[in-house]
Amino acid sequence: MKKIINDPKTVVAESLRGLAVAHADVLRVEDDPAIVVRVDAPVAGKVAVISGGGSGHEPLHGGFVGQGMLAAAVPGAVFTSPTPDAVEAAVKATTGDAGALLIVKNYTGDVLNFETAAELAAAEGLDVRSVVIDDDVAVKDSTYTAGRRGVGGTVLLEKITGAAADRGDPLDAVEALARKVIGQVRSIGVALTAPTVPHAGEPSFDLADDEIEFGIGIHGEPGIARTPALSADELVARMVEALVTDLPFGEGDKVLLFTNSMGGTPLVELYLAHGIAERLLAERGIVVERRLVGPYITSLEMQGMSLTLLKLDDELTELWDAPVNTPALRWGV
Amino acid sequence: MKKIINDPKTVVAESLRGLAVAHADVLRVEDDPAIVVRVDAPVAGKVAVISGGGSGHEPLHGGFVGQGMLAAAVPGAVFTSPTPDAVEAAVKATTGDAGALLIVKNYTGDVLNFETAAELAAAEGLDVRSVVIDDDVAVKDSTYTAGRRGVGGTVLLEKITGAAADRGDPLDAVEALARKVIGQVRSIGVALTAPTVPHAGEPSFDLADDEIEFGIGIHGEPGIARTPALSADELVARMVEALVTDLPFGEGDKVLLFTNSMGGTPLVELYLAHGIAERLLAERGIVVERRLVGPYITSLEMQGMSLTLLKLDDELTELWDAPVNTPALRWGV
Amino acid sequence: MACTAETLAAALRAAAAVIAGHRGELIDLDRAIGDADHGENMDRGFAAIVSALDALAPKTPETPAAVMKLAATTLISKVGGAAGPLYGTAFLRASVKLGDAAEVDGPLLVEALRAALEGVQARGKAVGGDATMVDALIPAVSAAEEAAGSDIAAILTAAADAADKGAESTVDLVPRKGRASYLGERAKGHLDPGARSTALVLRAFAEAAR
Amino acid sequence: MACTAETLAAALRAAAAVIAGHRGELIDLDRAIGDADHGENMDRGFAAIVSALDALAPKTPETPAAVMKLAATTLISKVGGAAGPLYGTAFLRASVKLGDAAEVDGPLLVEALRAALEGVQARGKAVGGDATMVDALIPAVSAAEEAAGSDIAAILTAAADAADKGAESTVDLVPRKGRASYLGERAKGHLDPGARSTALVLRAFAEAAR
Ligand SMILES: Nc1ncnc2c1ncn2[C@@H]1O[C@H](COP(=O)(O)OP(=O)(O)O)[C@@H](O)[C@H]1O
Ligand SMILES: Nc1ncnc2c1ncn2[C@@H]1O[C@H](COP(=O)(O)OP(=O)(O)O)[C@@H](O)[C@H]1O
Ligand SMILES: [Mg+2]
Ligand SMILES: [Mg+2]
Ligand SMILES: [Mg+2]
Ligand SMILES: [Mg+2]
Repeated sequence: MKKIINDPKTVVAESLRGLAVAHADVLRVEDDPAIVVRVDAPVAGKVAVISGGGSGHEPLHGGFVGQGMLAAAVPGAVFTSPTPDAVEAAVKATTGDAGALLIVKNYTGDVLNFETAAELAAAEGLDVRSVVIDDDVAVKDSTYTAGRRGVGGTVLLEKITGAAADRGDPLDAVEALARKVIGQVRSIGVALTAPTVPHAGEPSFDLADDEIEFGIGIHGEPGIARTPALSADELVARMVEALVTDLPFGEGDKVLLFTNSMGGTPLVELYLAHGIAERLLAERGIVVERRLVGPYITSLEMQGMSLTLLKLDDELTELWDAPVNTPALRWGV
Repeated sequence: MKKIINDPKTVVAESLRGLAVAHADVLRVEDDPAIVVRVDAPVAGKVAVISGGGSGHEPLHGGFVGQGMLAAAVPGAVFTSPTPDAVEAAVKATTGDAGALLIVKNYTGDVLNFETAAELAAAEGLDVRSVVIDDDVAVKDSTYTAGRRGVGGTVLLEKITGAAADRGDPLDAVEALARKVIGQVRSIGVALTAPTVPHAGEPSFDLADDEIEFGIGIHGEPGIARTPALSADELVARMVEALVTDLPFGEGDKVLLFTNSMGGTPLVELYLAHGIAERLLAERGIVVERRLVGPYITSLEMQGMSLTLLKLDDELTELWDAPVNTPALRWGV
Repeated sequence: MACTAETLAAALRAAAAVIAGHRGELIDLDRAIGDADHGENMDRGFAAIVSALDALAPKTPETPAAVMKLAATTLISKVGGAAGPLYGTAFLRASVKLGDAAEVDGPLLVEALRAALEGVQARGKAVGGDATMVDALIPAVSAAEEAAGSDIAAILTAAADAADKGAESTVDLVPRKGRASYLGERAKGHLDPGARSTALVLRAFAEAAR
Repeated sequence: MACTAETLAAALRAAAAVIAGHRGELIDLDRAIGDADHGENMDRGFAAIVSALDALAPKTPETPAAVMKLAATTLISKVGGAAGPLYGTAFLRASVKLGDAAEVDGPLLVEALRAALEGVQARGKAVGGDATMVDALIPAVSAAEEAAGSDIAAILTAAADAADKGAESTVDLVPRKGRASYLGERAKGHLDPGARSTALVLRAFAEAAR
C-alpha cells in the first residue's frame, strides 16, 4: 500500500485539519467527536440539513458543507459510519428552532447510528427528522438484502434539500422534498480497480486486468457481477439500461444526469462516458436538463464510475440552480 | 490496461464531446482541428488568453475555458502538444483587436508548435504574444535540460491572466502580468504510481510497492529520484523545502498554496498533505492567504501530488478572487 | 466461581487482547464480503473499553452491570459501523438484565446472554440463517441455556463452542443482512466477520472465567 | 536510378509502413525516458501522409519538392509534440532545397539531407551528443556527403547505416534536449526514440531506392 499518510489511525483526523484550514471561510472542524460544521452555524430560522457516513468518499460529505447545502457533516473512520454521539454533536452545533433533517445513506451501520442519534437529539427537545436514501439499482430488494445502498443520489439530495433549507422552507417541507427526491433518483456504479482501505493495507478485491465489477457500491465491496472489460459504449449502455428501466425513466422525462468518478478514473474518461450517456438518453427521448460531472462521491482511489439520474421538475431544477458555496460545489455566490 | 474508452485513437475527441454537452452554457468544442472555445468568443475589446497542450491533464486546459479564465484551450493527443494549425484555429476563433496571449508550458513540443502558430497568426495581422511557464523546481537549469517544465503554476497563471483580460487590461499589461506571475511561482511533484497512456497500454514506469518518484512531471516520465516511500510528514517537508529554498519564499511572504492531486490520489490524502504544508509554511512565517486544493492539473490516473506556491501581492490576490465561470473553477458568478 | 465486577472487567480486557490479535483476520474476512473495517472497528472499540477501565483504575465500576454498561456505551461511541450499535445494544441489554447483582451466577449469565441476543435482533432485524453475528449468538445462547446449571466457566465454554460452530455455518449461507447481503450468492463460501468476532469474544470470556 | 515524384511518394509509403510496424517499439522507447507517445505520434503522422497521397491518387504532386512539401505540412499538422515540428521542419527544408527539379540525383539528395539536418538544429537547438534525433542525422548526413558520387540507393544506404550507429550512440549519452533531459543521468542506457525513428525512416528510404 502506498498512500500519502502518516498513520492509518490518524488519516481522517489529519485530513479534516487540512480541510478546515483550506476552507476556513466556509466551514470549521470540531474534534472529538469529529464534525464538520458551517462556519455560520446555527443559522437562525433555517432547517439544518446534516449528513455523514464513513470517510473515504470525499468530497462527500465534508466538501458539501456550506451555504445552500449541508449545515454539518459527520465523518466516520474510513468506510465506517460515525457513532451516534458524533451525529448528535453535529445536530447540537447546527440545529435551532427550525429543526434538522438527517440524510442517511442506507447502510445498516449508518441507519442504526443515525437512528440512535436522532433519539438522543429528540430527547433534548430538538425537532430532528431522518430520511434514508437508497438509490442504487444494483442491489436487490430488501427481502434478500439490507436494501438498496445510498450512493450518487446522495449528492443531489444534499444539494436540493440544502437549497430548500436555505430559502427558508420549514422542516415538514424539506423532509417531504427529500422523500420526493429519493423517490425519483436512481444510480448504478462500476469498478475497474479496487480501493485500498488504509488500515487494511491491501486492495479490497482482486480484479484481473480484463475484468470489471458491475453494480459496485462505494465501499470496495465486490459488485453484483464480475464481467470481462467492456468498451465504454457497451459499459455505459448497460448502465443506462439498468437505470432507465428501474424507475422507469421514459420519453419526455426531464432529468439531471450525474456522471461520477469513483476517484481514480480520470476526467478524460469520465467526460467520454458522460458524452455516451447523454447520447443514449437522447435516443430514448429523455431530456437532460442539468448535469454534474466529476468525482463527487468516491471510494478512495478506486477506478470506476457511477451514473445517477434524477427526474426533474421546475421546483427541483430551481433548487438545483440555487446558490451554493461549499468546497466542492460552488455557484451563484 | 483498463480504461473507460472505446479506442485509444478516439479518446480525446470523444471526451471533448462529453465536455461540450456537459458545459454548453460555458463553452463549445470545434472539430478538426479540435479546440475548446468560450461560448461567447470572441469577446469584443478583451484580450483572449489561450492555452493548450497534450490531453490527459484534465481539467487543464479545457476545464478552464470560460468567463474570467481562458478564451480557448487547444487539446492535443494524450501527452502530445497540439499542432500549430489547431492553436491557430483557437486564436482565430477568439481573438479580436485586443489581441491574444498564448500561455505555453515549457516543453519542447509545446514551445515549437505554439511558436509556429504565433507566427501564422501574426502573419494574419493578429496581435499575439506568448509566455512560457516553467515553474517546476525539480528540473535542473536549461544548460543541461530542455529547461524547467510548466506544471501546477499554469493553473494559477491562467486564472490570473484570465481575470486581467476579463477586467479589460490591454495586451501589454496582461503579458507583463503573466511574466510577473511566472517569475514568482514554483512547483514540485511526486508520484506514487505511474499513469497508463491509452495508446501505450502499459504503465509509464514501474514502481515497487515501497518506492515513490520524487520530482515528477505530468507526463509519466520518471522523476529526478526514486526514493523509498515516505510518511506524509516527511514527503511534504521535502516538497516544501524544495519550493521555499528555490525562489526563495521567506518570512512574511504572502502566498497562494495550491495542493494538487495528480489524478489518482484521493481527496482524503490530499487534504491531509495540504494541512501539513500549511503547518510547515506557518512555521517558516510564510503566510498562506489563498489556497486551491484538488485535482486541477493531472497526469491521467497517476497517484501523487504537487505543491505550487505563488507569491501574492494585492493585485494578484484581487485577480485570483475575481469572478470565474469555467467547468473546473467557478466562483463569484 | 461467580463473576464479580472485577472478573468481568478482566474478561473484557482479555477479550480486547484477543480482538487485537485477530484484528487482521477480521479485516480480511470483511474485505472479502464487506468493506474491510470490522477488525479495525472492533479493535478500536475494545481498546477504548480498556482505556475506559484504565481511566477508572485502581477502581472498577461497582457492579457487573456497571462494567457492562461502561463497555456498552464505549462501544456505541467508538465503534461505529453496523458492529458498534449491535455490540453496543447487546452489551447494554445484558447490563440491564444484570441489574444490581454484585455477582453474576450461572442463571443470571444465561439470562444476560439471551437479552443480548434479543437486543441484537431487535436492533438489526436479522434472523438465524441471515449470515450475521446472530448465527453465532443463537446457538451460543441455546447452549448456555442447556448448561445453565453448570458453573460460569462451563456455561461460557458451551456458548463459545456453539458460537464457533454457528460462525462456521455462515460460510454456506447467502447473507441477507448487512453489507455482505449486496453480494448475494457471491458471498457464499465466506465466514461472516461479525459472527467470527462474536465467537472470539465469547471464547475470551470463557477462557477468562476458568 | 534517380528519384522522381512517384518514387519519392512510394518511399514515403514504405516509410509509413515501417513506422507502423515499429509503432510499439517507439512507444516503449519513449515510455522509458519520455511520455510514451513517439510511436503513436509518428504513426499518426506517416499514416496521414499516406492518406494525403491517397487523396490525390492516381495523381502525384508534380515534383519531388511538392511531394516533400505535402509530407512536411502533413507532419506539422498531424504529429504535434516535439517530433512534429522537428520532422516537419526537416521535410520542409528538404523540399525547399529540392526546388523545381523533376528528378533528384545524388548531389541534390545530399544537399536536401544537409538542409533537413540544419532545419532540425535551427528549430530544436540540439547539437551532437544531446541524445536526440540529431545524433542520428549528423552521421547520416556526413556519410551521405562521403557517398555523394554514388547512386541514390547507395547514398541512402550509407546514411541509414550511419544513422543506425548514431542512434545507438544515444544509449550512452546523458540527454540535454527534449523530455529525456529531465531525467539526467537516469536516462543513460536508453536509446533515444527520435534517433531511432530517424534511422528507421532513412532505412525505409534506402530500401525503397533499391
Ligand atoms: N442487521 C444485522 N443484524 C445482525 N448483525 C449484523 C447486521 N448487519 C451487519 N451485521 C454484522 O455486522 C458485521 C459487520 O460489521 P462491521 O464491518 O464492523 O460494520 P459495517 O458492515 O458497517 O462495515 C457483519 O459481519 C455482521 O455480522
Ligand atoms: N530540441 C530537440 N532537438 C532535436 N530533437 C529533439 C529535441 N527535443 C526532442 N527531440 C526529439 O524528439 C523525440 C521525442 O518526440 P515525441 O515523443 O514525439 O515528442 P514529445 O517529446 O513532445 O513527446 C526525442 O526522442 C528526440 O529525438
Ligand atoms: Mg464499514
Ligand atoms: Mg509527448
Ligand atoms: Mg465492515
Ligand atoms: Mg514523447
